[in-house]
Amino acid sequence: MSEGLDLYQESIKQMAAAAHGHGQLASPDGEAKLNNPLCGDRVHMQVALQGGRIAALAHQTRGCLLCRAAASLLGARAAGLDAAAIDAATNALEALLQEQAAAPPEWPELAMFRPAHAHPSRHKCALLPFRALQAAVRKTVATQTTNSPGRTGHVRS
Amino acid sequence: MSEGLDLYQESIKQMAAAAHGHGQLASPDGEAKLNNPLCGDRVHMQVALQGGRIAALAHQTRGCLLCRAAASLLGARAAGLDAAAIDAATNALEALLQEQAAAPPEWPELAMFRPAHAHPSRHKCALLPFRALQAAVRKTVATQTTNSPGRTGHVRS
Amino acid sequence: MSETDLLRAEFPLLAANPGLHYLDSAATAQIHRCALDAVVRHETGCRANVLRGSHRLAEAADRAYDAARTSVARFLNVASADEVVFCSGATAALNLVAHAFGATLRPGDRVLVSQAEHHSNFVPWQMLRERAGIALDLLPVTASGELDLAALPRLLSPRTRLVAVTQCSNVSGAWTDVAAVVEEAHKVGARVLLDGAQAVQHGPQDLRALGIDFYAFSGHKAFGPNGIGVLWARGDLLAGLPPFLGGGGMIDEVAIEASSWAEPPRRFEAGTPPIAQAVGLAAALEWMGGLDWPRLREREERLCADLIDGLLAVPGLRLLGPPASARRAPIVSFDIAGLHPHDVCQVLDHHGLALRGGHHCAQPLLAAFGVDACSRASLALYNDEADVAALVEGVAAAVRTLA
Amino acid sequence: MSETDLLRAEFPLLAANPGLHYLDSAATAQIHRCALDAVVRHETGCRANVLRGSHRLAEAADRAYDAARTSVARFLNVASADEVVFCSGATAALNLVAHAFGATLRPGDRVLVSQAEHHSNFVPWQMLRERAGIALDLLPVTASGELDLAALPRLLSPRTRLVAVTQCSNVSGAWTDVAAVVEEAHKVGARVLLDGAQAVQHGPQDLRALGIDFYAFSGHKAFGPNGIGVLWARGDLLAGLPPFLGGGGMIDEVAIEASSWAEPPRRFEAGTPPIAQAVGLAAALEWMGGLDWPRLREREERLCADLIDGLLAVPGLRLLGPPASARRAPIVSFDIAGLHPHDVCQVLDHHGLALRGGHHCAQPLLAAFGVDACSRASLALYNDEADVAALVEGVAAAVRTLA
Ligand SMILES: Cc1ncc(COP(=O)(O)O)c(C=O)c1O
Ligand SMILES: Cc1ncc(COP(=O)(O)O)c(C=O)c1O
Repeated sequence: MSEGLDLYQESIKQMAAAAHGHGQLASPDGEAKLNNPLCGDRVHMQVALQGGRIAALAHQTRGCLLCRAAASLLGARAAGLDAAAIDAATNALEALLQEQAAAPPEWPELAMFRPAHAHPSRHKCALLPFRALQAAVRKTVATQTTNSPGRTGHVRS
Repeated sequence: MSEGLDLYQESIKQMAAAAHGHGQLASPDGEAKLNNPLCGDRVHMQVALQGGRIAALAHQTRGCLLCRAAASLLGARAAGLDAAAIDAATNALEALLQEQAAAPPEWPELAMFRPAHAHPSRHKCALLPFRALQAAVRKTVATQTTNSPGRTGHVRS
Repeated sequence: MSETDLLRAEFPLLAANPGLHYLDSAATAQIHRCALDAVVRHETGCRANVLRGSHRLAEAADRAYDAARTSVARFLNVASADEVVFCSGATAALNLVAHAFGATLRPGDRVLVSQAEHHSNFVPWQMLRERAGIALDLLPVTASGELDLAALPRLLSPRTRLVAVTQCSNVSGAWTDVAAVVEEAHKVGARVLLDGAQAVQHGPQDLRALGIDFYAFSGHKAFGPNGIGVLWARGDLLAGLPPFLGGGGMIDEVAIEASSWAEPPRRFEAGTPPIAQAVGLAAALEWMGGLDWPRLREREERLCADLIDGLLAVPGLRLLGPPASARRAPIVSFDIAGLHPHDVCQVLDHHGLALRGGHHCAQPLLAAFGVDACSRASLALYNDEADVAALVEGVAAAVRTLA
Repeated sequence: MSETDLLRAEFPLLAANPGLHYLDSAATAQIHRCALDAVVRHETGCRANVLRGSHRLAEAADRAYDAARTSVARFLNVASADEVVFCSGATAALNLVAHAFGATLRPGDRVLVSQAEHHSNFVPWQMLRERAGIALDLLPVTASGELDLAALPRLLSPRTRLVAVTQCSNVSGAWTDVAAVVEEAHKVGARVLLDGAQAVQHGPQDLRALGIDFYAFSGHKAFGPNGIGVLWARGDLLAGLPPFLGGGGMIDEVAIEASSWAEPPRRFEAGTPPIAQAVGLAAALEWMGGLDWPRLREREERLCADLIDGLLAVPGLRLLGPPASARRAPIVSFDIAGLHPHDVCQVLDHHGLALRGGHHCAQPLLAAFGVDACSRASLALYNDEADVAALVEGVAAAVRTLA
């Protein structure tokens, strides 16, 4: 067990070990690579969107347990969500880390990151996959909007 | 009087005011310009040498009383001296300023600079004309030695 | 105790030297107790390197360093703490701009500086001229040492990329009409760098209101520690600049073939930054932020006017700077016919008056005044009527001693 | 009390935190009491700007600053205090060389660095390559992270102007065989720059014996203040280099058309230097100079060997550096299969062990080891057997917690 260090609850370790969504998409609509230059953590996030919603997601993540747990959580839960929902989840995680806010009802799993509140240097670890997904989705939406014949649909390239 | 500030004895003030040697030589054998970049003091020293000894000297000095008194003292006393004697006088002044050494018998006037011992930031002021003279003499001797047909005499250029 | 006595008591060096008339704050202001305490507290309580170590001390050091950035941003009233770059001093900050912004200039581009600049805002631009083939233009000063703003329009051109001027001269005490400079400079698309080294000890700044692009100052002139300074630049501008120094902390990723850079402000902070000094500076700025500045400024101005009046009664004394009636900082430089400033300041020191004589790292301005050196008295919030009276009396004594 | 307990009592932060196992001295060593006291004494007793003001405080500050240079020269055993340039840190010192010495290089000239360098001795040379068109050669490392000196001769050429290597790696703890580097480099006429950042906390240096040309280190890794560093260079070399930063104090004369430069060391110290920090550093170095280093070093080496032995018993743990039997500094980096160093160091922190996990600003070296990040324990003179035992136990606990 964690010997009193509740940062490393079983839920975090299991989520990281599960590595949901780990891998690569055959034909992603968009992607983003983010790293934390201060520690070397890296996330490569790929998405396929359908009508503005995440149809598929894959990530390659090198980082600590918090970073990998966060990526895995997204791999498990992000499908079907649109940019606004991802932004909301990211904001919720940030609030939870910074101000010990409660996890929102749509994302009860975020609660596993609450003990990281006490360790500001680790906030970025948990946030990195969320920010990478935000960036990937935002870029994809932007490209699809510019490239699409109309504003109502999009053509896979 | 000096109101307790023995740095500014009458002897210093009079020596500075006398400005012995102030001016320019018509045809100097050599010269040196030195300045103290930290305070802007400047000495332009010119010499004519005869058989390795100072035949004539002139200086243009912009600086404080200590600097001007030192230049004036050289103007009054340096004629007839050779490089070794100027070096000795400079060393004596340095020892007097730094270690409160006594003025040497050949240069009793140096004693007027002894109160500056307590003010290290002013040592360079008094030394500047001496160093300028050293440089001017050394350069002249070097040029005359290289330029002269033999080592025993020299040709005025 | 008077208000000033109470203030002096907060400055350890002044408290320990009741007989001292410290009139050299333009060179270095005395450190406020809170700044020194903050340094000691940091070094004994949470000393660690920053850069996101995860042990407790490292987290505490990170937090303290980030908080210091926030304090600076508040003192300067700027949009974001991420626009605040810590450097070792104003000189380092100015050189950073000359290199990072300078790297974006092309031969034929122009930089305009004034003749009133401190060497630290003059020499870096001369060096950039040699390095990059830019042209350097010179804004002249008036007879009293103020920037000659009437000359500004004809000195600006569409090739002018930067106007780098002092906010307040360290010799004449003249304040620059920043709004006028910004308006003209921005008309031709030039950026404005303001050297705030002499301004910060006279109160918090409102850089957003000034509308400038770059700002530099040093901690030791703002009642803070030595060895720390600040460059502020507008966020969008900073984001587009290449780094200056290379090393730990400023990178995104280092590979053998090439490296990439971190986001500002870290991009411009190579190596272990002056952490304890940043924390100390923040304490000084927070303390300043709580003072009644309209009142303090009014007193500084009154003392300055009294000092100028008293000095002008000395025969042969010439004021190098605007008259007492002008909008000016309490920096009073003067020349006494026939007396060298080193001698004058030496005699003043003998009377317990700490002034500086020399070129004050402003040789171009002194050349404009036609002197090689001058004596300078500079007042800060801890000076009072007794200092002014002692100086006026001291100058008279110096004249007697040296004549 | 043991000898180490007595030593720890001289470090305010350690004295105040008896339960702390501080094993992050390679990032920042704790400050010795005498250094902090010297800073406070200077700031409260003789705070003034240097540059030869003539009032008493200014003279005292000048004297203290000059004396600090002398202390550094003594600690490094170099010919003259005038060869000592104060900077804000090792990174600033290394960048100074990359700019001032770099300005004397021509396209096609070559600089050799090693793959073991800290980013601060790597990125400045990459930046010089971009700026000046020089070629950058890379000395590889062996499997244990030591410089592969066998490769040195073929990597040197008559165009090699500088060999810039670390004296001791901040990751592997490997000491460089400096004599071998100097011999080969000087054969082709190249200068040798030694990055001493990690060496100085392990005792005074004898640069004359090493025969190198440039040396850089930081105060905060030598039990001194933060915000101060030193560049040493041979006097004749320094005299021939152009300045790097421009500003007050580094000039001979500033004129509108062109300026000229002061003699070293001031030529390289633009602006108000970190005076109080230099004084504090001098106090730390003087204190170090009085210690029994053979004994201390012997103890550091024994603790290091014990630590390596203890760690190697942990299943899956890999040492990133030379074995305990090698001549190495007490810097012990390790990787544990399947565990990320951030997590390991987080758990260790929970057990009162301050270690750092990450790339340690040495990504090229970590790439050679085939890892992105690692955990690092670094020992200094105040560490003892209890620290080593706690760490070995802590790592075992971390494995249990994280598995
Ligand atoms: C107007 C001005 N600019 C720049 C500087 C340079 O500041 P520092 O020497 O602290 O880098 C000074 C002070 O010396 C100054 O008065
Ligand atoms: C080997 C080495 N070189 C250079 C540096 C840079 O030192 P600083 O960050 O104090 O400038 C460090 C420490 O961070 C180091 O370990």
